[in-house]
Formats: sequence, C-alpha cells, structure tokens
Amino acid sequence: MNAKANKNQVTSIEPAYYQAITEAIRKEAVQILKDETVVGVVGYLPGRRKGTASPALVTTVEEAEKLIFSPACVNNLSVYLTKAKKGVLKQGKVGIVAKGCDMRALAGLMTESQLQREDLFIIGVVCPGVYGFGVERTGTLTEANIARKCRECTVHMPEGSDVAAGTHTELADLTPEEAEEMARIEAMPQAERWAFWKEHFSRCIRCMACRQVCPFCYCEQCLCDKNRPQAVESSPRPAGNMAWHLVRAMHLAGRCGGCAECERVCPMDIPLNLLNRRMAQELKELYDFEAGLTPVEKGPLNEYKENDDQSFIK
Amino acid sequence: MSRIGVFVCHCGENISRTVDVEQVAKAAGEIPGVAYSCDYKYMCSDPGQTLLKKAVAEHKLDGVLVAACSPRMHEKTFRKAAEAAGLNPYLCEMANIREHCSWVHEDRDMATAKAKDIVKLMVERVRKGKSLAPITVPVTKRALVIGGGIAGIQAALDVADAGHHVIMVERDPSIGGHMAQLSETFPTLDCSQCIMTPKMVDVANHPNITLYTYSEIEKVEGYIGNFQVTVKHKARSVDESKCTGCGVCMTKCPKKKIPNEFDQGHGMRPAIYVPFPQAVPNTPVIDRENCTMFQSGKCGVCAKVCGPGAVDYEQKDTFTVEDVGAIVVATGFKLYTIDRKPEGSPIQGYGEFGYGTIPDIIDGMTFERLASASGPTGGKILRPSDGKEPKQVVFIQCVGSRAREKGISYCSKVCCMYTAKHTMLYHHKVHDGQAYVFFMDARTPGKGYDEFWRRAVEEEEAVYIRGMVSRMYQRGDKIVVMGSDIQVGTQVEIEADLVVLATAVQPQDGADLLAQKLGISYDKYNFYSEAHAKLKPVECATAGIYLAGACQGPKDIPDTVSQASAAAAKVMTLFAKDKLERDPVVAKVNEKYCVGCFACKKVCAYGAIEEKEIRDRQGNLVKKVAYVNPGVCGGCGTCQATCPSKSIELDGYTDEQIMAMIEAL
Amino acid sequence: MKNKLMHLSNETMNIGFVKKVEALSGSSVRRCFQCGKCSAGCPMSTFMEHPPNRVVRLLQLGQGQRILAGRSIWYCASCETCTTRCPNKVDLAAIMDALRKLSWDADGPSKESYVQLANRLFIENIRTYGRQYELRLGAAFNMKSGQFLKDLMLGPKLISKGKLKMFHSKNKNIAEIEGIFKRIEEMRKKGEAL
Amino acid sequence: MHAEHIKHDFEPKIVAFVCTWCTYAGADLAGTSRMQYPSNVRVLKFPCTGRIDPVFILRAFQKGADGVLVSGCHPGDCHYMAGNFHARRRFAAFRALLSFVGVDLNRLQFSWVSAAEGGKWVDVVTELTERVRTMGPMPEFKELEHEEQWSTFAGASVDKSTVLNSPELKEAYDSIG
Amino acid sequence: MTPGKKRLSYSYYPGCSLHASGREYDISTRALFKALNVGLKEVPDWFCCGATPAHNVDELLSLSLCAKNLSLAEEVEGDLAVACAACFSRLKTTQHHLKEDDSKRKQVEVAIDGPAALNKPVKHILEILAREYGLAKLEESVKKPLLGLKVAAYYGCLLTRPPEVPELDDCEDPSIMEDLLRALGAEPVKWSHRMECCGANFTLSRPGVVLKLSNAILESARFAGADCIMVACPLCHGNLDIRQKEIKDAYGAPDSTLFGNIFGSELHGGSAPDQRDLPIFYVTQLAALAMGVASGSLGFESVITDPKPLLRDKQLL
Repeated sequence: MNAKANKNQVTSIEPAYYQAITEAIRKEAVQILKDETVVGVVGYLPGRRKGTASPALVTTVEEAEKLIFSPACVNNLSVYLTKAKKGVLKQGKVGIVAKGCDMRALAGLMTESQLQREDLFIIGVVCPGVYGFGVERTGTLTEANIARKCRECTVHMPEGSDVAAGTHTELADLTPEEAEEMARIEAMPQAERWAFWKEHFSRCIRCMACRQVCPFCYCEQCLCDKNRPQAVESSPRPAGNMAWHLVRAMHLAGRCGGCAECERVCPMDIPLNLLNRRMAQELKELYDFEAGLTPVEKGPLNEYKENDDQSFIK
Repeated sequence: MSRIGVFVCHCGENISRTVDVEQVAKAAGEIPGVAYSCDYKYMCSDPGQTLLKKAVAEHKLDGVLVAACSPRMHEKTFRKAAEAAGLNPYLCEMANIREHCSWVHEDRDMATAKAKDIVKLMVERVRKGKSLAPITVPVTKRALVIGGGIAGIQAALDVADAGHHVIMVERDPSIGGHMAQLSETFPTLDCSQCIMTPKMVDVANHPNITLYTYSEIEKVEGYIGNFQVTVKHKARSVDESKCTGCGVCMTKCPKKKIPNEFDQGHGMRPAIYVPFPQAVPNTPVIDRENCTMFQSGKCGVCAKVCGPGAVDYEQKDTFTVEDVGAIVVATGFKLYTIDRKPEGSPIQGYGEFGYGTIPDIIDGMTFERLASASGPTGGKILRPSDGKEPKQVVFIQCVGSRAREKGISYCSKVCCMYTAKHTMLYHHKVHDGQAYVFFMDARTPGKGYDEFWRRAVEEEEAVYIRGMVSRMYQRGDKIVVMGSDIQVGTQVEIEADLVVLATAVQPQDGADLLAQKLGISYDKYNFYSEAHAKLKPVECATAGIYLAGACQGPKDIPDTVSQASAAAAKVMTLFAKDKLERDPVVAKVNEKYCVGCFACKKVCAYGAIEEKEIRDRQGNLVKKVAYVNPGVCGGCGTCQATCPSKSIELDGYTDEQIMAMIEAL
Repeated sequence: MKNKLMHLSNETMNIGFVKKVEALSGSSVRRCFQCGKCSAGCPMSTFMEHPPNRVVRLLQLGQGQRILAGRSIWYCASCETCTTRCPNKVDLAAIMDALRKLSWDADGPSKESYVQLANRLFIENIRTYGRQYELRLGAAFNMKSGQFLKDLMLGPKLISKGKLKMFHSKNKNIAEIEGIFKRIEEMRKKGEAL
Repeated sequence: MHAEHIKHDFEPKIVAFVCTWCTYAGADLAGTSRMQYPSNVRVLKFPCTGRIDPVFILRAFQKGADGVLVSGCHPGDCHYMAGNFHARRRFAAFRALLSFVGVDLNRLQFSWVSAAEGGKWVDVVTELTERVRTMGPMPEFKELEHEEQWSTFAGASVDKSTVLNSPELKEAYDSIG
Repeated sequence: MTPGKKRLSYSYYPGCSLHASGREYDISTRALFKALNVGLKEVPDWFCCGATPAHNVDELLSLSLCAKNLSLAEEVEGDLAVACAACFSRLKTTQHHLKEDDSKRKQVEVAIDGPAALNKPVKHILEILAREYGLAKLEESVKKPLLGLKVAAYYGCLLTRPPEVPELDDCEDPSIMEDLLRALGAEPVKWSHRMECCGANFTLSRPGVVLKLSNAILESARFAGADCIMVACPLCHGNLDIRQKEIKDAYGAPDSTLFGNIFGSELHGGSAPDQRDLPIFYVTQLAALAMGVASGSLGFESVITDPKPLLRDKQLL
C-alpha cells in the first residue's frame, strides 16, 4: 500500500500525463538498447486505429523511439515473456514496460521460476489506470472510462522496477465496482449464487482466450486438455464449463495478480476476475497473503503454518 | 487390464453373515473386463491362496482383486500369492468388504449393495493399475556421527564394532562432551570420567573410526545411502600428525589466566591448551582470540619449545568431503543461563535472581566441576566468591524449565535426579553442611531413581521444600533466598552461602543451522524432531538420518546411550544390504510436460525433488524440470495434487486410477 | 483455624464462579501448577490465612466461597509481584481484583471489614467530590470504623505541614462523574457488563 | 449396538476420500469394534490427504455424490509430516470457491479422524449422511451433466425430446452418437 | 522532534495526592520543569484516577475513571506527564487493557459517553527526565551536583510492574532512577529492597501492615549505607516519611527484626541497631536542588522527616 500523503488525487488524467510517461519510456528503452543492456524491449506501439495500442517487442533504437504509453495500453505484457516471445529471453536480457498489475505477474512468475529477475530490465510505469472495455477513448482517463480493475488498484507504484516513469496520480472517488459486485453475490442466497454463475458459465464457448492471455497459464499441457484421465470435459457443455472455470480459479488461487486480462478478452463477457478476486480475498483473510510486487519463496497454497485456521474441519 | 479375477471371501461367516458373497461374486463377474470371479470361505487360507494362484494361471488373469478384509490385514499375503502366480504384486488389490462393510452394517441388502459397489470401484483401480518394480538405491556403508559426547561415542562404537567405517565430527578440541565434565553419575554415583574416558580412548583407537575434532559440518548433500558431507576442519594451529602430546607448549605458554570453558570458567588454562587432561585427542589447540602471537605477533614461545615442530601459526581451515550412507546426529545440549537476554529474544532471563550477577549463584554444571576431583577446587566444595566452604546450600529446581513466562515450557527431565545427586555429594563432602532444595515436583521415573531421591531425603538429610523461590539478593556475604513452602503454607527465608540452580536443558547453539544443512526438522525450541513420537523415536523424517541423545530432547545418560545404540542399530539395518529396496509408491515426473514451476518442490516435506536441467544435443539448456529422487520420496502425493498440469504422478495412486474409481461411483 | 473437610462433587464445586473470575480477570486459573512462587514473593503473604497460591488452588477446586469467607483477598496490596514472576503467566493480581469485585457484589461475608470500609469511603469520596480529600477520608474512616483515636497525633501535624487540607471544593464538572457511575450501574442492570 | 432399520425414501450417495494411515485405519477400527453406521458411504483410499485434488471432489459431485467427506490425520500426526497441513490450506480455499459459486457447503465435510478414533469415524459419517439425507439429492452438478449449452436447451421449460423432435435434428443427433 | 529546536512541553496530570499529602512533589515538579524550561500545563478539571481502591473492587469503574481523565487530557497539547506512580500505573493499565480487550473498551466508552483516548502518550516524569530531556542534557544543566549524597533509589511496585504495562524499565532490575542520580552527581547505593512493597494504601485501613513492610525497606536502605531514599510516588513517600517515627517506635527495639537479629550485632560491633533518620526525597526535589532551584521552593518544610540537617551536612543547602 502506498503512503497516502504522497499521492495526488485528480478528477481526470490528461494526455500530457501519459505523454510524459511515453517520453520517459522511450528515453530509457533507447538507452538500454543502445548500451546493449538488453536485446529487446517489450512495450506498446501505437495501434493501427487511432487511440489504440498494441504490444510489441522492439529490438532497435528506431523502434524504441516509437514506444508509447496511454490509457489504451491495457495488455499485461508479462505474458509475452513466458508465451508469445518466450524465445527472446534465450538471447539475453530483455526490457519490459510494466504497470503495477504486470509487475505482480512478473513477481509471481519469478516466484514460480519462470523468470529470473536478472534477465529483466523493468521499466516501471506509475499507472493511474487504463481504459475499460467498450468505453469512449478520448485520450483522457476519467471516472467514466477507467477499467473496473483499476478502480480498486493498490499497485499504482511499480516498486521493485529498475526505473519508474511517472508521478503518483490517481483518480479521486472511484466507486469500487468489483468489490460491490462481489458483496452483492456473497449476499445472495446460495441457490441464486449458483444460478448466477450457472448462467454465466453456460455461455462459455471454451475458446480458451482466458487461458491464452493469462500470464500464469503457462503449462505446456493444460490439465483440462488431458484425456487420460479426463478430469474436465473439454466440449463446451455446462458441466465441463463449470468444472473448467472452477479448476482455473483453484489453479490461480494464490498466484493471480489481478490483471483481469481474462475478463477483458472473454468474448462472452463472463466476469472471470470476480472468481480470482474472491480467492485472493480468502487467502488474504486466512493467511494474510497478497500477491505483491516482489517474488516470494512460496505462495500461500505451497506453504502452511501449524496453526492455520481449521474451524471448518471436524 | 482386460482379464481381471475377483475373489470374494466369506471370512468364515464374518462377511457372509451380512453380505451375500455369491451375489457379489456374480455381479463382479458381469463387470466388463472381469474374466473370472468366485467366492470362497477363507481366501487367506492355504487352499484359498492356492485357488487364487490356480485361477491366475488357468484364466490367464492379468489383475487380481480380493474382496475380503482390510488391506492393512492381508494385502501383503495376497500380493505375495499373486507374485508366486507370476503376476506383478502391485496388480493385486483388496476390496475391504469386512471392516468397511459387513462388520458395520446389519441390513443384508444394503450391505450387499455396498459390497458390490466397493468391488466395482476396486476393479477399476486394478484395471488402471501398473506393474511396479521395487526401487533400489545403492548404499555407501560408511556412517557419519555428528557430535562426540556420550551419544555420539556410543553410536560410533556400535557401528564401528559391527564392521562399518565411521566418521566422527566434533566441534570442540576434544570428544567427551558434557559427560566428561560430570563428577559422579546417578543413580549409582560412579565416577563419570572413570566410565567415560575408556570409551573416548576406544574411539580414538578404533580402526574403523576416523575422528575429526575441532571440526564442523559445512554442507550436506545427497540422500539415504548416498550422502556427501563437507567437513570443515578448523585451524588448530597444531599439526596433529606431528604433535606427540608432551604438553611442554602448555606449561611454557606465558598466557595462563584464561577461564577454562571445561570448568565452566572457574579454572584457568593457557592460550594453547587441551580442554582437560584426559582429552582425546591429546593434541593442543591454540585459542587465537587469546593468544599473544595471534593478537600482537610477538611471542611464539610454543613454537620454540615444541620439539617435533608441530605448532603452525599459518594453519588454515581445511575442508574434506566424505561419502556416507547414514548420519547419526548427536549434538547434545547446552544449559540455560539466567542472564538478561537480548531484546526480542523469546527466552527471558531471571531478573529476580539478579540476572547472573551474584557470584555465588551457580548452575548445576558448575557444581559438578566443584565436586569433581579433577575440577578447579580438586573436588572440594568451595564457593566461587571467596573460596569458603558453604555451610548452607540452596538448590533450586526448574530454573528456566517449566516456565512458559521465560519462554521454555518443557520439563528438562534430568534436574530432579541430578539435584538429588548434588545434595548427596555435598553431604558427603561437607558433613556439617545443610542442603535445601526448592522443588515443584520430584520427577523420578526410572530404574532405581525414586529410591535414589528418597535416599537423598531420608539418609543424606537434604531438606526438600515444595515451593519456588521468588527472589534472591546478596546481603553481606549471604544470599537471601525468599521462597515458600506451599505444604505448610508459609514463606520461607534462607540465608544461603551458595545457591545452585538446576537450569533448563536447551539445544546447542546453532542446532537450527545444522538442521537446515541436514534438511531435518526441529521444534520451536530447536530440538530435532523424530519421525514418529512413539514408533520412530530414533529416525528423522529425512531418511537415512538418525537422532541420538539430548539434541532430540532432554535425556539422562542411560536414555542417551540406549537411543545411541538404537540409532546405531538403525544404521546397521540400513547397511545390512548392499542395495536399499523400498516400496515403489513414489512420484515420477513427466519431463515432457513439466514446466519447472517447482510448486512440487515447495510442498515436498522430504526434500525429494530436485531441479534437473534438460539440454539439447548441443548442450544448450532447453528447460529446467523437477526430478524426484526415488530414494528420498516418501510417497504422500502432495506434489501431484499441487502440480497444475499434473506432470508429476504418484505411482500406485495415479489420477487415472482415482478418476476411474470416481467414474464408477 | 478450623480445618473443614472438603467434600468434592459436581455440586460442591462451583465452577460457574471460577468461570466468572476468569472472565473478569482475563486470566486462566487452571494454568497454575502450584509452584508457590507467588506466595514466596508476596509482601502480604504473612497477613493472609490463604497464601496466594492457595487462593488459586481453592479456585481450581471450585471453592470460591472459602476464599470469600476469608480475609486474604483484602490483604492483597496489588503490587503485581505475583503476576510479574509467575512462570505460567497467571495474572494473579487481576484474579484478586476479580475476587474482590465478586465479594463486593455479593456483599460477602468477609472477615476483613476495615479494608472494605476504606475502599468504600474512597469510592464514595470520588463520587461526591470528584477528587480524593485525605483528611475527610481519614476522618470518615475513623468515625465509621470506631477507631476515633487512630493516627490522632498524625493529623494535626500533617495539617500544619500543609499535607492535609482543611477545606476543599468539588470539581466543577462533578456531574460527569455521577454520569459515569450511573451509566455503569445501568449497564450492569441490563446485564451488559459484569 | 443395533442401528434401527428404517427404510428411507432417499439414500444419499456419500463419497469419502480418506488417508490410509489415520482415517482408513480409524474406519477399520470401527469395523473391528463392530460399530454401526449408515451404509451410504463409499471409501476411496489415498496415501495422504495431501494427495487429494479438489478436482476429485468436483468429479464426485458430477458423478452423483450427494455428499463428500475428506478425512485425514490430525495436524501433527501426518505420516508424511505435512501432507495434511497442505491439504488444510488447499481445501480452505476450495471451500470458499465452492461457496462463492453457490454450492451448499453442508454437503462437503472435512474431518481429522485418527487410527484410534473409530467412534469419531462413525459419528462423522453418520452425521454427514443424515444431514445430506434431510437436504435431499444434490441437483446442481447432476443437472449440469444433462444440460446442453444453448440457452434454448438450458431453459427449464424446454424438454430435450421436444427440441429433438424434428427428424433432421434427430438424425444429426443420432449420427453424433 | 529534535531536542533543542522545539521546546519540550507536556500536559500534566498531578492526581489527588499531589494536591494534598504529596504537595511537595507537585511543587518541586513544577519548579524543576520551570528550571529546565520544559512546559507543563495542568489538565483542567481532572478527576481522581480511582487509584487502588477502585480497581480493587470495580475494574470497570477504575478503567472508566482513567479513560475519562485521558479524554480530558486530550484537550491539552503534549504528551501526558504524570508524577504519581499510582496514577501513572492506572492510566497506563487502562490504555493497555482497553487496547487489548475490545468488549471492555466498548463498555468503558458507554460509561464515559465518548471515545477512550487510548493513544495519548502517558509518560512518567522519570522517563521524561531521563529519556526525553535526556541524561546528557540533564547532566549539563546541573548547577549544584549532589556530591557525596548516598541515595537509595526506591522504585516500589507500580513503576515497573507488570512489565507489559508501564514499559518504563526492566521489571526486575531497573536502572532509570540510578542513572538519573548519577547524572545529578549523587551516588546511588546498591540495595536489596528497592522494588519491595511499602504497604501502599493500607496506611488508612491497616497501618500495621505498612509499619512492617516499610520498616524492612528503611532497614535495608540503612544497611546499604544510604543517607536518604528517593521515591517517585506520593504513597511510598507518605508511608516511609510520615510513618517513619511510628515505625521506629514499633520496631526500634534491638533484635526485633530479621536484620537486627543477624547483622545488627555483628556489623555494628554489638552496639544498638542503626536507627538513623532517613529523609525521603521525591525525585523532582533532588533534581531541582541539583539544578540550583532555591530550596525554599521545593516543599522541604512539608516533610516530616526533616531533610535539612542532611542537606546542610552535605553542603547542599
């Protein structure tokens, strides 16, 4: 958690703020490419359509000078290091632009031996938030177009990065929509909760975009693709859908950094991040664990204390 | 498995009374893949087993299920029978329709239905079963004993006498440990050194024992049967191979007034010294902290007077690596002190007793040295402050022990007995003196122990006062002891000349660090944890490492020696075979799919999982994967439940088997 | 002192009383293993018929009434020596407070009336004046206890030294004190506080 | 001890996942002591509760279990030192997840039953069986098994047979097999 | 706060005794703080803390009275300075208990009809002098060192016990008073009874108790060769000072005490036991004297066991 005293609360975040970060990222990226600290930098380039951004691996100074940061930079870039651009790490140290939620994922991946800190040069971004989906992209971030996950972000400051770009600024008075939604679901009678999730999961088409985009779904063979034995039915039918999402939530428990990419990419608008947040909340309450910005030795479900809560056990 | 045989046992009437075994057998026969089924009165009897063997041969069975009692009862029996019939024993399973069915239900229909279900589930388990071969691990028949006290000595001698080589590593310059410091021992009052020193000499002379004193364990790698231990030999500044033990260096050393640790700081020794005259080896060591040569570079007397030229100021720490198959940990204990403890320490000192600043309040071990013929007073009881003979001595038990407020809740086990012994020794040496003992309980279980304590009270005239001491302070040359006698219900004040505290037994300093090197577990006090409190009191949970003596918990000499011999017996059992054979229920890694997140490694209580590098033909690192050392794996399967991609699998309990059983529900 | 037979049964052991003591004091009674260190260090032990360790022992046996009937609890000086040195972290000083409270509530048959009287007067003084006026306290105590001559020689000396004020006034905000007393009484009446 | 022989309308399916060292042995002890308990429970033996994957519980519910019991050694008694400690955390998390998606946790019981606690095994099994019996069959996962994805199918009012009544659909469906 | 830059300043809770039997403690405290240029502002309209009698029979009342006083103290700026060891102990105990026990805190907040000020720092003047003002600075400020004065520093019960409450010093072997004495130039003696109970409030109900316990303390101080005793509690002062004559009357005869028995004859060459008058000083009296405050404004005239002969003897007057 950041010290309240140092942060700046505003009602809108203007393009100039992002521009300043963009400049800082470019400067740093150019520098580390020039002095060959890194073989490439994973960051964002402007998208083809105006107001968009797309992840990219830049390897030359010329490209690095085109890197940007804007509210459209929604993607969690950590996934590029373990999946899409996995090979690049073999060639040497890699720079990566990281928002708070990306940092969490990087820390988690380091905890799980998927990345080594010394292989990375992390350009941290003091991120005030990014766009939600289906919102108006004016270049200015406001209460109206900020993403749901960013409303309750606790990791604006990318502590643990090699350099940090930006000054701590947050939108003021954001309603915690996710927390409210979680509370609403928790307050439902049990049958209604079941109906709520059943409806959502029944829409799932098992496109696996959630898995694809998740930095933690890096298994070479997913349990849910296995057929001897088949633990989770693989066709998009309600039984398998339910099992898939429960297994995924369980596998992410204690690891998920809350980037909510799964929810963003879901074509069927299933509120997947709620499941992950619920698990995070439980692990915080039970074991005081929070996915942080630095790697830990063991995640909460890989360790134990002799006096852990067992009130549910007879 | 497509040709499974199901054998349903009546167990006399034990099963057939409530379960319709014929129906169960019939239903089993209808399960696809079951090639043969029958029922029989006593499957475990000779004819029953013959029936099974015959059926395997006749029906070419490739899997066997015996529906009978609990597998905890007869699994071994039937697996052996199956093996005799040419089947892999792990393809034979049991369905428990007795303890879990016929004995606990009375409704015949429901019990029969349940029995059928159980058989159905277990048939699936057999169907998905795999042949498993016992795991063999080579065994290096050399043992390491850490610690050269009575525990280590006993264990080392036992193993060495059995014909195996032993490496003994002792931190101090001499072996002997605490027992060498004691004056006499309960309950027989025989002289400790008289029984101890011959054993020390035996160690030194034993052809099968390599003794490393003034040495410590640096690193431990490997696993049961195959440990590689790096030993650090601290620079002694005296070449052991040259030194004849003549002792001239010690007599000529100009720096002689260094408090001797062996005498609890009450005697003096030179800077080059052996801790005590009977030390083994009798090779001196230079205490560099106190040596003028090391501190100012000016002296060198010992080197000049040493005939063989053994003194070597340039000596450096050296390291050796020892291959051993088993390790006995016998690091012993230290005594609690009442001093003020550093801030934040979980253990507290005794301010009410003056935090150790009153010179005539001593601990039990100091009293041992005072009473010992080889001690600083030549065996006379004289108090430290002024060398006078104390006429009133107060002994206080449970100092530190059983005091959760001071951070130690346990009973130190030996204090009741040694305090009784102290009162006797005192009475023997100071006839007109009076001993008082403040105690809460006299805990004297043990052969001849209670009689010993009663002797102290009845014949040796020790006054036992049931109650504790709240405060002590110096007044003049007396120590005012403010206690209570809870039986009379009054306060008691004694002006003592000497106070002896029975301080708590604590694990040695650094016990936790050694445990971390060894990969064994320890409790919150740093005592080492045995694998099972009742049935495996000598073994560590880490295979191949055994415990002896007070490092596992407070112990007296007989218990220590017993445990040491038990540890030695465990080592010999291990060494009895060339190869270690163990149950093949261990985890295996699917290297193709393992992505090296090492969650399995993090949850493995055995430290059985290592990181393995997969390289391509050019030698480039492709990835790191988990590797299970089958010699170390305990077979709990926690790794498999933890692995997200199920790339690690426990043989005998594979997902395939379990899922098949669930599918058959 | 009579040594009355202790008949132990579920009926004669008043465990409810012990639970109350534990609730009020916030300290376990059962944890005591009777080492007697409390009694050894207690400055008042010689004045008590049940030394501190025995008070705890009687509680362990559910014999609260025996404690209340005696004067031990009223001779505790609240010096906290027992609590400080107890090897088992039994907060005996708090247990003593709890026992006195329960005795006070029950208007118990304690033998020790002087200490109780002094406490009562002290608290009444607070309620009336807000602060303590020692002359009034001393005088009232002597009156009520019938020891008219107690410390007779001390009084005038102290007054002349300025240590006892002859006159005093009430606190201006005395109503607030009354409020505290009243609200505590109310809470107790409603069972919201012990 | 004679259990009453009452024929119930509903016999719940109870699945018990137990560790071999403590609870399985405890259940054995209940047997050798001839204690009586409802016959609804089907025991699956594991080396340790640490081996039990939440997926198994999920699968058991899908396969028709009305109640699931997971039982192992008391803390500190684990034959494998720490398997039950890991299981404790894993299942604490899993319970929270199930509850969040609307599963009634009364159907999922966890217990520590040692090899000496035959009586406790009987109590735990009896209590769970009777509790689930009064709750009735567990519909949630079973329904999912029989439902199809498309909302017309998911709608409760639409019967599968009526949807498949067009010959083309029926033919297509049958050919999938 | 860096000392020297900003003037130390405290709110002040004197307590009932300091307005009556312990008035010289109050007077000397104010004089000392003035001499040290440390601010001291009395909490207006404070109440009695309830002292021992209240918690003796009614913990809730005791906690409520203290909580009320703490909230009154909130009105005045600065940490709360307390001189009386009993008031200090009660106020600290209240904060400790209410922080630990939520249900009690709620009850107390009902009783005082407002929030309990649990975070107002409560400081005994000993810690203010030794730690906040600082021993080094104190030593510098000494104008008239108390050379040759052998002082038995008496802590009593409430300054250090139970250890988790006052957090003033080691509960069995404190040194704050001795450190302070050394800073003032005096010589603290090593003695055995510095933490024994004086009999406290039994002075009213059972003075016999006080005579016995206080006698042991005086005897021990004399045995250690002390010229006087330093206290930080008006109740201890009262018992040791006001009743000193009575104690001598009751226990003065030879061989009537343990110490008389064993040491009296031996150490004093068979002469009568040591019966010296021991003046009892408040810590602030000695400190103020060392700071050069005029002795007339330290309330020495209010003391029963006259300290002036001793002070004259040591050339401190």
